[in-house]
Amino acid sequence: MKLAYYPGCSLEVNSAAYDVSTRAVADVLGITLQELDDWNCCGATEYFSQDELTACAVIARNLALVEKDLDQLVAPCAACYLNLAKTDKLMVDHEELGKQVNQCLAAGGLQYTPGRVRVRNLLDVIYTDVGEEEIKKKIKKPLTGLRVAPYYGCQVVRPICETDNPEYPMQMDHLFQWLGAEVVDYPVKAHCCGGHMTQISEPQAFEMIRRLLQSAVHYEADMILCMCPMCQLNLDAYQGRVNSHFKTEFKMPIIFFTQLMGIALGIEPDKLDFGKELVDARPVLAAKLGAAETVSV
Amino acid sequence: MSKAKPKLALYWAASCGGCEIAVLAVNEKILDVAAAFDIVFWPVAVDAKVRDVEKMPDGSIDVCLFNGGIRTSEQEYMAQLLRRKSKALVAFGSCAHEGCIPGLANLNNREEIFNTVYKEGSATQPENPKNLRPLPETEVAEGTLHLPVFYDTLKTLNQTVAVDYYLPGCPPEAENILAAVTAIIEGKLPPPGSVIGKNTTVCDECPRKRNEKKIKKFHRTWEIIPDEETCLLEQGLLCCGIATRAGCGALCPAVNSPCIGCHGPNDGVLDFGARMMSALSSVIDSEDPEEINRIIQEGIPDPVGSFYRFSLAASQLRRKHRPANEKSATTK
Amino acid sequence: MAERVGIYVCHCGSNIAGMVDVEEVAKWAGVAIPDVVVARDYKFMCSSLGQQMIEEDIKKEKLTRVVVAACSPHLHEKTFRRACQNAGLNPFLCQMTNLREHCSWVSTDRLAATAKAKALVYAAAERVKRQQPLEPMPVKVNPTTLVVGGGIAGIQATLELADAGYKVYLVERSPSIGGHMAQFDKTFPTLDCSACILTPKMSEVGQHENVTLLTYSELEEVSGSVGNFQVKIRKKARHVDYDKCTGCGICIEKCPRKVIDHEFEAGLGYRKAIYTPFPQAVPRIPVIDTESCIWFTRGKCQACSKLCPTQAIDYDQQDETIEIEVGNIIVSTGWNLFDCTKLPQYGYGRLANVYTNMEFERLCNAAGPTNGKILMRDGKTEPDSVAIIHCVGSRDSRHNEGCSAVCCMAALKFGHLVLEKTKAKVYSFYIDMRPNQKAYEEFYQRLLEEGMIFVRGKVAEVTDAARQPSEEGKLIVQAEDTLLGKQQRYPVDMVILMGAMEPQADAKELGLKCGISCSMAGWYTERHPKLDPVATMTDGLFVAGVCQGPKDIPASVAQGAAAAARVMGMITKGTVMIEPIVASIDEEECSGCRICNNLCPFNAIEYDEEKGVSRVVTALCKGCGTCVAACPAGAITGAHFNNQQIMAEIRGALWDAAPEAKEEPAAV
Amino acid sequence: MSDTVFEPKILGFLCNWCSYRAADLAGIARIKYPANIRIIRVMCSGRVDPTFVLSAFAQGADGVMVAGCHPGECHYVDQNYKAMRRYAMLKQMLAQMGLEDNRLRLVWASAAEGQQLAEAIEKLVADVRELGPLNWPKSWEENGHRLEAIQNIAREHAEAMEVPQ
Amino acid sequence: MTKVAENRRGSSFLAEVIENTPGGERIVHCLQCGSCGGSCPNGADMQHTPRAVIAMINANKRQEVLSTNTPWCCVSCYFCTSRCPQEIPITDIMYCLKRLSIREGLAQNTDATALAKTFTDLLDKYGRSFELGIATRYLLFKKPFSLLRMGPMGMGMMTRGRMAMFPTRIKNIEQLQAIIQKARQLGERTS
Ligand SMILES: Cc1cc2nc3c(=O)[nH]c(=O)nc-3n(C[C@H](O)[C@H](O)[C@H](O)COP(=O)(O)OP(=O)(O)OC[C@H]3O[C@@H](n4cnc5c(N)ncnc54)[C@H](O)[C@@H]3O)c2cc1C
Ligand SMILES: Cc1cc2nc3c(=O)[nH]c(=O)nc-3n(C[C@H](O)[C@H](O)[C@H](O)COP(=O)(O)OP(=O)(O)OC[C@H]3O[C@@H](n4cnc5c(N)ncnc54)[C@H](O)[C@@H]3O)c2cc1C
Ligand code: SF4
Ligand code: SF4
Ligand code: SF4
Ligand code: SF4
Ligand code: SF4
Ligand code: SF4
Ligand code: SF4
Ligand code: SF4
Repeated sequence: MKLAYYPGCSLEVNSAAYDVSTRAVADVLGITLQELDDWNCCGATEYFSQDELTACAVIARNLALVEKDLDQLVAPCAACYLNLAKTDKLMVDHEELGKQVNQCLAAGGLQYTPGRVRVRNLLDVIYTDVGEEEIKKKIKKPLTGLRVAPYYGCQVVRPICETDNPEYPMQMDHLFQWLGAEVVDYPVKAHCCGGHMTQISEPQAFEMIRRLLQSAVHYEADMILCMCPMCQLNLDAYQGRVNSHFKTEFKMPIIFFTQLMGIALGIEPDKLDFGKELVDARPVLAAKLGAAETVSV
Repeated sequence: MSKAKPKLALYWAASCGGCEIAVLAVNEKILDVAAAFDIVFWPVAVDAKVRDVEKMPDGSIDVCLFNGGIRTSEQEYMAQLLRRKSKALVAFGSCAHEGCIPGLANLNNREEIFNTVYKEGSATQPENPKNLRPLPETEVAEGTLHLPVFYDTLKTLNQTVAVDYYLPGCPPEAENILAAVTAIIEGKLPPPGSVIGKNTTVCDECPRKRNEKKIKKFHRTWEIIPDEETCLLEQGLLCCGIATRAGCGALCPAVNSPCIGCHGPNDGVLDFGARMMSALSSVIDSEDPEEINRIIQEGIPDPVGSFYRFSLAASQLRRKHRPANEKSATTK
Repeated sequence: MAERVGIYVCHCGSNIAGMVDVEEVAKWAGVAIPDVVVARDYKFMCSSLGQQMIEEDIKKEKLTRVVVAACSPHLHEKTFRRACQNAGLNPFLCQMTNLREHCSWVSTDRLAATAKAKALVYAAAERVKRQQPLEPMPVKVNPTTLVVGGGIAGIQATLELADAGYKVYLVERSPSIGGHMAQFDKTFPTLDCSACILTPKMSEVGQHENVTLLTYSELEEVSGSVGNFQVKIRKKARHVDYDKCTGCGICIEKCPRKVIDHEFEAGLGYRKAIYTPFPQAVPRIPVIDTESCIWFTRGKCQACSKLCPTQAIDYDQQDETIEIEVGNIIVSTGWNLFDCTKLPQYGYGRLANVYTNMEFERLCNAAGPTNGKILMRDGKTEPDSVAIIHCVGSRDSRHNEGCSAVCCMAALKFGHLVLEKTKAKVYSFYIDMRPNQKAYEEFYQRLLEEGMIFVRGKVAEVTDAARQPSEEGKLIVQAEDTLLGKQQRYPVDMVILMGAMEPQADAKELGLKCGISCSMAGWYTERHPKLDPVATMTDGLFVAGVCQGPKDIPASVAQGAAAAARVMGMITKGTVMIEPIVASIDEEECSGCRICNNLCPFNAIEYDEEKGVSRVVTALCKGCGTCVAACPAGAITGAHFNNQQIMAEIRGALWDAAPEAKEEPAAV
Repeated sequence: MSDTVFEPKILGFLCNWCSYRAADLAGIARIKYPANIRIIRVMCSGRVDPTFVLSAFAQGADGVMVAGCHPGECHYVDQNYKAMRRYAMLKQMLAQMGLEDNRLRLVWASAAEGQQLAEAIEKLVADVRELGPLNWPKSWEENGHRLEAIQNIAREHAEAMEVPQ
Repeated sequence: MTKVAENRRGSSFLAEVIENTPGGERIVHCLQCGSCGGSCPNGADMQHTPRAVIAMINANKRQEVLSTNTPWCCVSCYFCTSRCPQEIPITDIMYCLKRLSIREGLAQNTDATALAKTFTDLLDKYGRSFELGIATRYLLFKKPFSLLRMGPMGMGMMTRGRMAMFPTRIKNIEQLQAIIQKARQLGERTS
C-alpha cells in the first residue's frame, strides 16, 4: 500500500512525535508513505477566515503536487486533513470555484482535477485498509492493563465523515481493543479541545480543556490518545495553566495514538519520540505495562 | 395473363452487389425465371443500354427489381427512368429498402467521405498526391466530361421515387426471391406498398428459449460465448431479432450469432432503431441514473451502428446533423 | 370517407380571449385544417348554451369528430364528452385542447399566444380524426373485501363493512390485531384509557360472523383488478392449532422460556417463547416463537404440548398459503418507530435512562412491565426530573423531513402522566408546539397550568459528562433556550425521545405488490390529496390510517370509515365501468420476444407458453402505454393512445415547422 | 414572428398525472413562460416512444421536452424509470447523430411544481434559442445543382450511347 | 438563490451571505431550532448564538451581525453543522461572516483577526507556519502580558525541541506566491 503523505507544519516541529511515530508504525504495517515534495502549509482555520479563494488555492497546491501515480493522500493532522478534504469537495461540488482555483494554480504552472485525490485520515487508513486481522498479527506487546481514553476531537469526524460516526466515533476504540488496552468509553471523546481559542480567549479555552481532562479522569483513564497536534498541544502544553487557573491537579499524559500503537507493535520507545510531551507519559507506561525495558524514562 | 412474356428489369445502384449474386443464387430456378420473363434490362448480365430503356414506352416493363440506394445523380436518374417505364417497381434488398450499409455513410457528409477516400485512404493516396477529387464537370481537349454528382446524403429508393413493393434482406434469401417472383408470375401480389414477408419478428422463428427480460449488462459479441439454448438478448447480446421482420428463418441466431436486423422493421413500426432503443432500455435492470448510463455507455458504445446498421437512411433522422453554420460542401 | 370535424374555440370570458385572438383561430381553423366543416368561437363553451351549440352542430352538420379548444381536459373533458354523447356521438371522438391553462394564462405576447393556440388546435384536429369510438367496460364487483393491517384504522374499516353485512378478510402480520394503539395507556387529548375503548372493538372483530381474521399472516401476491382481485396470503405457522386451542393460556403459563419482548413491550418487558402479545389479544390463540423455543432450538422441553388440555400444540405445522377472491382492498398498515440510535447525541442505547416514546407508553401502562409506575431502568427509582425531547428524527432533512403530527400531543400526554404519577419536574424541549386539532390547544393550556416546563429549543445533546458537582450522576440535557438566546444545561433523571413516525420498512414493497405508489417520504399516495384522500390511483385499492401519512387516532378512524364507505359504494352499485383506455396485443404480430412481459407494474401482461405470444389482461391494464412504446414488433396498440393518433398530433403541432408547411391562408 | 429573434419550436410530451397538471397549475397561478412550447398529453412518460421524439425533430421541432412524475411517484408505480432509461439511451444516440445535448430534456415535475415546470420550459427555450434553428429536414436537401446535374448526366448518357464504336 | 434575493427585495444581507457561503442556499430552511446554539462549545460566551445570528441575517441586521463576536468564538468544531436538522453549513457561514466583517472593518475581536493576519502573512512569506514568529509578533504586540504568562509553557516546548527558532521556507516559494497573487486578483474581481 502506497499513499502520498502530507505531514503538515505541526508535525514538522511542535508535534514531531506524531510524525516520527506515524512513519515508524506505517513501516511496520507495510504502508509506504511518500512525502509530498515541497508541500506548503494548509492555512489552518486562519486562511478560510480571511479569503476563501486564496485558502482553497493554497491548499489545492498540495493536492496538485500529489504524483500522478498516487490517488490517495494521508494527512495525520486533523486540521490539515479537513482542509485538504474540504477543498477537494468544494472544488467538486462548486464547479465555478473549482475553475477559479485552477486558474490560480495555473499561475504557478499547476493543475488539479477535482476528485482526483482521495484525502484520507490516518486512523481510517490503519483501521480500514490494514484492518483487524493484519494488525493483530503484528502485535508484539499487548497493551494489557492500560486504560486509554481515545480522543478524536472534531475535524476528522466532522463534517466530512464517511468512515465513522460524527457524534460517537468508534474506530480508535476498536483499534486499541484489538491492541489489548482497556478502552474508556467516555462521553466527550469527540468534543472540542478549544482549537485556536487558546490564542484568543484563554478562559474559554481552559474551560474546554478542563472538561475533557475531567471526563478522562472521571473514567479513570491512564492517558488520552490524540490524533491531532492541536488537540495534543492544547491538552498537554496547557495542562499546567489549566491547573493553575482552576486550582486542579490534572496530571494526564497526552500522547499521539500512533506512539502507543508503536509500543504495541514492538517498536523501540526511543524511536517513537516519547518524552516530548510536557506531562511525561513514560512513568505511567512503565508502571502499567509493567516493564522498565518497555519504556525508558 | 397475356401471351407475351412479362418484361423484367434489374438494376443496381448504391449497393455491394450481393443482391445481384442473390438473384443468381436462386440456382437452377433462375432458368425458370429466365424462361418465364423477358429480361429487358440487367446491366450485369444482359446487354441492353440505357438508351434502349429510354426508348421504351412508359409502363412497358412489368417488374423492375431495383437494388441499391441513391447516392449519385446518375442513380437518381435511373430510378426515375425505371419508375416511369415500370408497372411494378420493387425495392430489392436492404439497400433499396432502407439504405443498408451504404446508408451508414450518412454519419458523414460528402466532404468527409471524399477526404477518407481520396486523401486519407490507403487505396488512393500514394497515387493521388495532388489530392484530386472527382468533379461533375472536367474540361478536356475533346470538350467537357460529366461525372455523376455525388450527393451528401444517401437516400433510399422510396425517398426518391414511389415504390410498389419491398423485398427485404441483405441480401434477400433465395427462397423469398423465388416466392416473390413466383407471386408476380401468378399475379398473386400483395397490395401495393407492402413489404413482402411476414408481419412478425425474427423471435417468432427463433427456436431459443426466452424468459422475462432484465438486463444488467450488455456484451459485445466477442466478449462471451453465448449459451446455445437461451435467447441471446437475455444473455446481454444486442440481438435485433425482437424488432426485425421475420422471414429469414432466424438464420443468425441459429448459428449462435445475434440478429443484426437486415430485414428491417415490421409493419407499423416507423423507426427501427427507435424501437430497438425503446425495447432495450425498457428492460435495463436499474433505477439509478448513473448506473443506467454506465450500462448503456459500456455495453452499447455505438448505438447508431448497433440499431441503425441497415436503416439509418430510412430512419426519421436519416443523417447526422449538420450544424447550421456548416455549409454543405459543393464539388464544384 | 373523410371525417367531418367541428372545432369550438372558447373565449372563457376574457380568460382566453384576453391573450389569444380566438376569432382568428376559429376562422383560420375552418380554412387551414383539412376536413374541418365547422369552426366556431363562443364566450363560454361549457355553459349550457355552448354545449347546446355543439350538440346541434353534431346533428345538423353530421359531425363525426369534435375538438373543443378551451380549458384543461381535467376540468371539462367529461362535460364535453357528455355533450357529444347527448348528440349521439361516441364520447371518445371528442378531443379537448388546453388554450387556457397552457396558453393564454401563461403567455405575455398576443401574437405568439395566438400562433401557439393554432398549433394546439391543429394537433387536436389531426389527432381526433384518428380516434376511434370506444365503450366503457362494465365489471362485476365481488362484495367481499380485504383489509390489510389490523391497527385501529383497519379495525374500523373492517367493522363498518361487516356491520353493513359484507364479508371481510382482515390480514394482520403480528399475532394479534390492535396495532400501536393497543400499546398505549391513555389517549390524548381526552385521556381515555386506550384499552377500554380499543378492546371492545377488537373482540367485536374477533367474533363477527362476517369477518375472517387472518393474524400472523402476510400478503404474498395480488393479481386481478377492481371488482375481482385474487390475493395470495401466507399464514405463518403458529404451531398452535387454531381450531383446537381454547385460549386457556396454560401453555404460556408453563413455558419455561422467558425472552425480552421487543415488539409489544418495546424491549421493557418479557414474554414466553409461546405467547400472545398481550392478555386481551385477539385472537387469544398463542404462537410459538421458534427462535426462542427450547424444543425448536435444542430439541427438549415440550411442556406446552404436554400440558395443553386440547392437544392444540403442533410443532410440525408449516406455513400455509391460501388464495382468496375479493372485490376491493383497504390497506391500513400503519407506521414504524424511528430508530433513535441514529442520533447518537441523544444517547439512546448507551445511556440507560434515555427512553423512546413507545418505551415510555409501556412504562406508564397499567398493564405494562412496571404496572404503570414510572420508574427508571433500575426498576426501583422514581425520577426527580424528566426531559421530553420533541422532533427526534422528524422535521429533519437527514431523516424524516416531515412533521410526525402527533408527538407534540403525545409529549403533552406524557407530561401529564408524569406529573400525575410522580413528583418529578417535567421539561418539554420543542421547536414548535403543534397541537392543532379540536381540543388540542386546550390540552396544551392545561399542561401549562399543571406546571410542565416548556423550553423552546431542540436539544443539542444528552450526556452524562458532568461539568458541575450538581450534574454528577444525572443526564444533562444541553440546549439553547431560543427564547432567551442562551445555551443551558438541564440535569435530569430521565429522558424521553419523541421518535418520529416512519413508513413501514416494507411499505414500498407492499405498495408494489398492490399497485400503490409512495411519496418521497414513503407514505402511500392518495388519489387526490384533498378531494380523494382514501382512494389510490389503482381502482379498488384504498388506504386508511397512518400508512397514508402521520395522523392521530380520530383521523385514522375517520379514514378507516371513509375507506369502508367508498368500498360499500362500489359493492352497492354492483358493477364498475372502467375506461376502455387499455393496451392490446395482436397475436399475429407478436413474436413472443417477451420484452413487454415484466414492464407492466400491474402485471397485466401474461405470456402464453403454448402459443408463444403475450397477451394483455384487459381488466388489469391501466393504460399507461409503456408496453406500447416498448414492443419492438409494433404488436401492441393502445386504445385511445395509439401511435397513429400521437404521431398525427405531433404532425399537427408542428404544422408550421415542417418543411412542406404551407403559408397561412389570408384571413377570410 | 420577426426574423431577428429566432423563435424555436418546442414540443413537450407531458404525462397526464403530474407534469400536465403542473402545466395546468402554472396556468392557474398565472406563471409566465415563453409560448414556444406546444404540449402533447400522454398518459405516462413511459408512453413516450423514442420514435415520437425523433419524429418531432424530423418534422421541424427545435427542441423536445419529456416530462413526468418524479421517480418513485409515478402514477403507474415505476414507469417513469423506463422513460428515464429510454432518455439515457436516446441521448447517447442523438449525440452520435450530432444533435446538441440541449435540444432534448427530461424533466420531473410533480403536479405541485407549476413554477418548476415553467422554469424548466423557460430554460429549455433559452438554451435552444442559443443553439439556433435545427432545420433538420433541410439537412436532407442537397445544396447545389441537383436537377441541373441530372440533366447533364442524362445528356451525356444520351450522347455516349449514341456514339458508335 | 436569486429567487430569494429577488423576492426579499430590500433585504440583501441574506442574499450576500448565501452568495459567499458554499451551500449557503440552505440557510432559508432554518427552523430556529437552536440545535446549533445548544451544541456550540463556545455558545455560552457568544454575544449571539449561531441560531440568533441566522435570525439576524434573516432580519437584515447586517451591521449587528458583522460586529458580533459570534464568528470569532467559533473554533470550527462542526458540531452545529453536523447536528443541524436542515443541513445548514453553519460553520462555513461563520467563516463567511469572519471574511465579511474583516472586509468591512467591523471585526470586534481584533485579537482573532490579528492572529489570523499574522498567520497568513507568515504563510505567504515562507509557505509554512512558524509558531515562534506567530508568538512573538502576535503576542508581543497584542498581548505582551500573556506572553509573560506563556513563559513556562513556551520554555517547556522549547526545551523539548517543540518550538523552532527559525522558519522553514519551502523551495518553490515563488510558485506559491504566484498562486496566492492570482487568487487575490481573482477575488478582487469577483467580489
Ligand atoms: C408515542 C405515540 C403516542 C400516541 N398517542 C396517541 C394518542 O394518545 N391519541 C391519538 O389519537 N393518537 C396517538 N398516537 C397516534 C396513533 O399511534 C396512530 O394514529 C395510530 O396508531 C394509527 O393507527 P393505524 O391503524 O393507522 O396504524 P397502526 O397502529 O400502526 O396499525 C397498523 C397495523 O398493521 C399491521 N401491519 C403492518 N404491516 C403489515 C403488513 N404488511 N401486513 C399485515 N399487517 C401489517 C401492523 O402489525 C399493525 O397491527 C400516538 C403516536 C405515538 C407515536
Ligand atoms: C383562510 C382559509 C384558507 C383555507 N385554505 C385551505 C386550503 O388551502 N386547503 C385546505 O385543505 N383547507 C383550507 N382551509 C380549510 C377549509 O376552508 C375547510 O377545511 C373547508 O372549508 C371545510 O369544508 P366544510 O364543508 O366542512 O365547511 P364549509 O366550507 O364551511 O361549508 C359549509 C356549508 O354549509 C352551509 N350551511 C351552514 N349552515 C347551514 C344550515 N343551517 N343549513 C343549510 N346550510 C348551511 C354553508 O352555507 C356552507 O355552504 C382554509 C381555511 C381558511 C380559513
Ligand atoms: S435470440 Fe434474438 S431472435 Fe432469438 S428470441 Fe432472443 S431476441 Fe429473439
Ligand atoms: S437474423 Fe437478422 S440479420 Fe440475420 S438474416 Fe435474419 S434478419 Fe438478417
Ligand atoms: S369551457 Fe373551460 S375555458 Fe371555456 S368557459 Fe368553460 S371553463 Fe372557461
Ligand atoms: S408533532 Fe411536534 S414533536 Fe412531532 S414532529 Fe411535529 S413538531 Fe415535532
Ligand atoms: S414485446 Fe411485443 S412482440 Fe414481444 S412479446 Fe410483447 S407483444 Fe409480443
Ligand atoms: S399499457 Fe401500461 S398498464 Fe397497460 S398493459 Fe401496458 S404496461 Fe401494463
Ligand atoms: S441547527 Fe440549523 S435549523 Fe436549527 S437553528 Fe441552527 S441553523 Fe437553524
Ligand atoms: S463550528 Fe463553530 S459555531 Fe459551530 S458549534 Fe463549533 S464552535 Fe460553535
